[in-house]
Amino acid sequence: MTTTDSDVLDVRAAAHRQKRRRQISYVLYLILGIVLSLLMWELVAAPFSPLFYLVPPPFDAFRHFGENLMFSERMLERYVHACPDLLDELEVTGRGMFDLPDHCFGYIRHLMRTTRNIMIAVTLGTVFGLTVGLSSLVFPRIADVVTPIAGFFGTTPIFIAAPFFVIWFGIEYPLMTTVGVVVFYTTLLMYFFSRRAADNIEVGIIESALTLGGDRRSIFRWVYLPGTIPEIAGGFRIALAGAWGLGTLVEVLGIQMGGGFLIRMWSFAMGVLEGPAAVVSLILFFGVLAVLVDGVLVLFIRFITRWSESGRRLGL
Amino acid sequence: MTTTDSDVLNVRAAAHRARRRSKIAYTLYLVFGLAVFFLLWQLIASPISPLFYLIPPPLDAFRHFAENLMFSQRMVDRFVHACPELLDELEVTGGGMFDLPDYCFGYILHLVRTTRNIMIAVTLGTVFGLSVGLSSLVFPRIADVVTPIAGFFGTTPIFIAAPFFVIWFGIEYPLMTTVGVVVFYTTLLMYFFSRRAADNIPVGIIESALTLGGDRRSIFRWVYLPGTIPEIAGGFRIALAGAWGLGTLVEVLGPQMGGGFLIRMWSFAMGLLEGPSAVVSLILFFGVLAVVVDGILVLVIRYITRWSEAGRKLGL
Amino acid sequence: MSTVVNFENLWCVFEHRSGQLVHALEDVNFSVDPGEFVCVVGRSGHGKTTLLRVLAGLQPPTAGAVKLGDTAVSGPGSDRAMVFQQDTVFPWLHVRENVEFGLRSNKVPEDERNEITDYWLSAVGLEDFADSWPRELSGGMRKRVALASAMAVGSDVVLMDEPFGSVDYFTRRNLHEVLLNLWFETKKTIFFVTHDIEEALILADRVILLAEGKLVDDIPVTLPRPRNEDVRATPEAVGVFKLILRHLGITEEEATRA
Amino acid sequence: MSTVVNFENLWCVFEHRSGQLVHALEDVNFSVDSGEFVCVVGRSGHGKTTLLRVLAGLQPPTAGAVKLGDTAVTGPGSDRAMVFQQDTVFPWLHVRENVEFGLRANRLPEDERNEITDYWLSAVGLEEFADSWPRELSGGMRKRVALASAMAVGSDVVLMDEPFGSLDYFTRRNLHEVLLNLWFETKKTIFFVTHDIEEALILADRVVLLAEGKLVDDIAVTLPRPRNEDVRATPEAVGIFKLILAHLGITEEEATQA
Repeated sequence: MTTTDSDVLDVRAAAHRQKRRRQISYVLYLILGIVLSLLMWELVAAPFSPLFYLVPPPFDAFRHFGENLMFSERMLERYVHACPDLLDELEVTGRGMFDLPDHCFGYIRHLMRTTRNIMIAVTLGTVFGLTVGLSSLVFPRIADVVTPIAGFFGTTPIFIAAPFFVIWFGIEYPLMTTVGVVVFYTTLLMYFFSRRAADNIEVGIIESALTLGGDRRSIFRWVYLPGTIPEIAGGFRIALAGAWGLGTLVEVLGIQMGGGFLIRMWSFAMGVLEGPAAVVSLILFFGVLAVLVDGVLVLFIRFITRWSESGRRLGL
Repeated sequence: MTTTDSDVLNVRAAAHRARRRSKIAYTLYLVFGLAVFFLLWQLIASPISPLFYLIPPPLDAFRHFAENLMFSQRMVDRFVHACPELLDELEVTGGGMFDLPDYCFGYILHLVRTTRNIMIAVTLGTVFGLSVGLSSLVFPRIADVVTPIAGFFGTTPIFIAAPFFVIWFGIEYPLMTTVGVVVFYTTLLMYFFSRRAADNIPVGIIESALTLGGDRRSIFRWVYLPGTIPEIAGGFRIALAGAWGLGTLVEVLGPQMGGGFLIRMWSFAMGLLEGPSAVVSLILFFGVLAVVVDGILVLVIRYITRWSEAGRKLGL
Repeated sequence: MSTVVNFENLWCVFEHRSGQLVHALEDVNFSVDPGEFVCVVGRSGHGKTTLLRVLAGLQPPTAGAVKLGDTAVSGPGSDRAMVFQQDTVFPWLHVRENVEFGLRSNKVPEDERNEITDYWLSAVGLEDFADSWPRELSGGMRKRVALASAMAVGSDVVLMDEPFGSVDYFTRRNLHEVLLNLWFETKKTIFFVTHDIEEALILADRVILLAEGKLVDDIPVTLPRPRNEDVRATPEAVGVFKLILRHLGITEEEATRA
Repeated sequence: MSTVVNFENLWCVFEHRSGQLVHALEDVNFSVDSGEFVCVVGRSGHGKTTLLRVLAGLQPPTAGAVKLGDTAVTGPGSDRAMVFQQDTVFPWLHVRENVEFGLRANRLPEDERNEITDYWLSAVGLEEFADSWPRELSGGMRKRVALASAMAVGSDVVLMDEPFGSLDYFTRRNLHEVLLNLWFETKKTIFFVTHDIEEALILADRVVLLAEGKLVDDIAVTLPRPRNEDVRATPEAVGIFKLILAHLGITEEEATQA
């Protein structure tokens, strides 16, 4: 016997070591990646870079954001505020813009407004899309009519169409703000995802439900509804992720309030030292917000799809 | 015997009938869908609609496009042309803008330029993305470094990031036109798709290749390269579909030429009878072009993935 | 417990994608008494599954009919619950909810539903796993869930389409035992489709042989139960085995194309 | 006949996600002579596949070694080609290119490669399907392609991991014949993993029994060939069958958990 028990007992230690080593190397590489990204940013923003005037150093961006979040002197100088309702009230009593509270001039109210609009729009779009998509499972006639129309626009054309709608509404019809575009886009996406999710349920499972006496109602309640959740949840993540960009974009193009409006305003102030820092910090804010919300969403999805091995792992 | 042979022979006829009927029904529903779409459009564009001034009737849009495609008097009126190089040449011999050939004032050159830019950008991005993605299969060290960085940005953040880059570059840095943004976006997308395609090759197939004596080179050539094609092709479709929107969007925001620039120019001419027609027809042009190119792509993909049942059917 | 299942001049013809007509079933006639354990044996693509699907009501026949008593089958229903080859346990429902599905569909009141569910969960030995997710169970245990669901819904006729094809040999032997016990107890009529002759010899009262869609033989299996290895090595068993093989056996031509 | 494969004090221990240690292989010792047909039999999860994967070099052992002659296995190679349970035929290569893969990887000149490929394609009866896509073939034919690929690469030892588990009973019998013919001709050493005792009795010279990772028995199968139904019904065959069952059989406790 060349094998000793200690060899075997070492397996656990070795496996642990290896797992830890893999985790450490992943974290190391991740840190390396982030450091590289920041370093490149710093380099691009350095005085010898041709983009010196366009890209602020990372720290400037963070500082700018911190300084202007709750109250921005520069907004006050430009007579830009985020409290039209409050101003109306003030004017009744004979006072003016400079009597507005500080937070009306901070970024915070604009950013909150954009976030709220996007949330409302995504919720509405999801409700519309799922209503049509799921009810078409129970009443196939709906699918007969909707699917060819949707098929004419197709999944691919949605990707194509979405930015065009931004161009169209954003420029031609500024009243149709964030909410309109995002609702449209989310509705289409969620319709397709709910249909696809239902199609991906195995035929055998439906047939099994049929031979167990399942009728339209019980199959909808116990098969389609729970079975489509993982894919619908994945679609919702994609819709929400896209909504941040789309919603802000619409504001850049037209609206007089919100995070996108701030970006547009500061981009006109380009050449001024603060301009690029403001734009970059605002873009970063939405990026980080989107990643955070997505992270929370993943945790939630993982909980509601805990019946599924892959759902548990990926939240998709 | 209650069964006659004619019952059985009728099966073929019945199957044919059923198939023809479902085809006819599909076409009917499609036509119905299109009719509803145009009817809605016509309604929205009619004098009773609140959007009357914003949306032209479909026919007006088509007519406007045809009239301005090769030569547009309105472009001459606005001193807008698409032949700066030719003008430079003319000025040497003392000629001016009005000596330019007719097509310089037509939409056609702008549209061709946008299409060319998008094609070049997508090609470049695909080459970059696939180079990194596929070479990381042969040299895992590349993946070790690139994947965590890419993972930091993540698949979801790409959807988020793409429109922000448009905002950023499009406004801050007009020189970074169509090509830059689309290359960036396509590169990231194709990197992810090539990695994912490789991950989706069943482990058993790789192991089988190993026990048959496969080395790094032969496995790359005979397993990874052909095996990843369907998914990479699907990713390319998504990238290209997105590129139409992104590329045009950048032009709306910055450059002085191309289809997006035309859209911006006409949207300033809003209120004029022609403005909405022009914008709508240009958007439609890119939409139709994207669908046609995608259709051709599907045919090509179907050919190169004819080994795969699903590939043959879907082109994905 | 008294329904006789009648297959009357059953034809089932499909058109293949190539335009060729495929006779999945050709004039099949036989009837099954209540409580019989019938194994339908044949090669892949020779009509076994089609026969079961027509009986389940998942597939309309081209001509002829399947009758339960005097009523022709016109669609799926809980009087003919089916256990499938693939894993059809709903992964998003707990084991208990899976077994309850058919009862809920039939609007059985909650008390009764709980009682029936408990009974069948313990009958297949899963009382401890009632609140597990299917993914936490082994393949064999998921088959037990499917079996319990089909039994719980209370049909007199249970259809099984190669239900144990994908599980381990030893687990399969085990499930045979579970199934036979349930059958002894309930005396339900069971249609069991398989291509495994050994499995048919262990289970069946009667073997229906299909070849190219035709019923080629109807063999009573009178071997004593339990059908252990010794019983299956008796001349009688080997005789049945060889008879089946001869009917379905591999011809020279096919041997080069399997 | 000389010893070609030696399993020496082979241990293979994994850590389960739960943190528990799984002894997939525990001190396995045996050696196999050149040209032997060895069936490795055991229940799912009792180490059969791990044994084969260690031999293939796809899985490093925790302790001990597998030696070919005097050389310990350190990684996969074409001297130990493997046929897998799942469908590992490359779907994107024509049948001919599939069989050629190993030869290309070993950089054989084109003439020789074509000759060898033609030989093995006709040996498995697929000469007419050389230019087909795998998707145009049946499951059994795709297994023939995998078999031809493994044979063509010229290894002396061929590993088979439940290769026919997913096939129809009759196709399986057919492929047994094809495999046995190839084996008679080439006298390669074959390791065949299966949980089907009948299959082991049809194929093996020798059955290696694994239970919970331990080698519990090593049974010589001296039944005359061809092993038809009559041979398998002889007391000797039934004896081996029961011996295997007794070693691996289902205990009371397991019966409720399958």
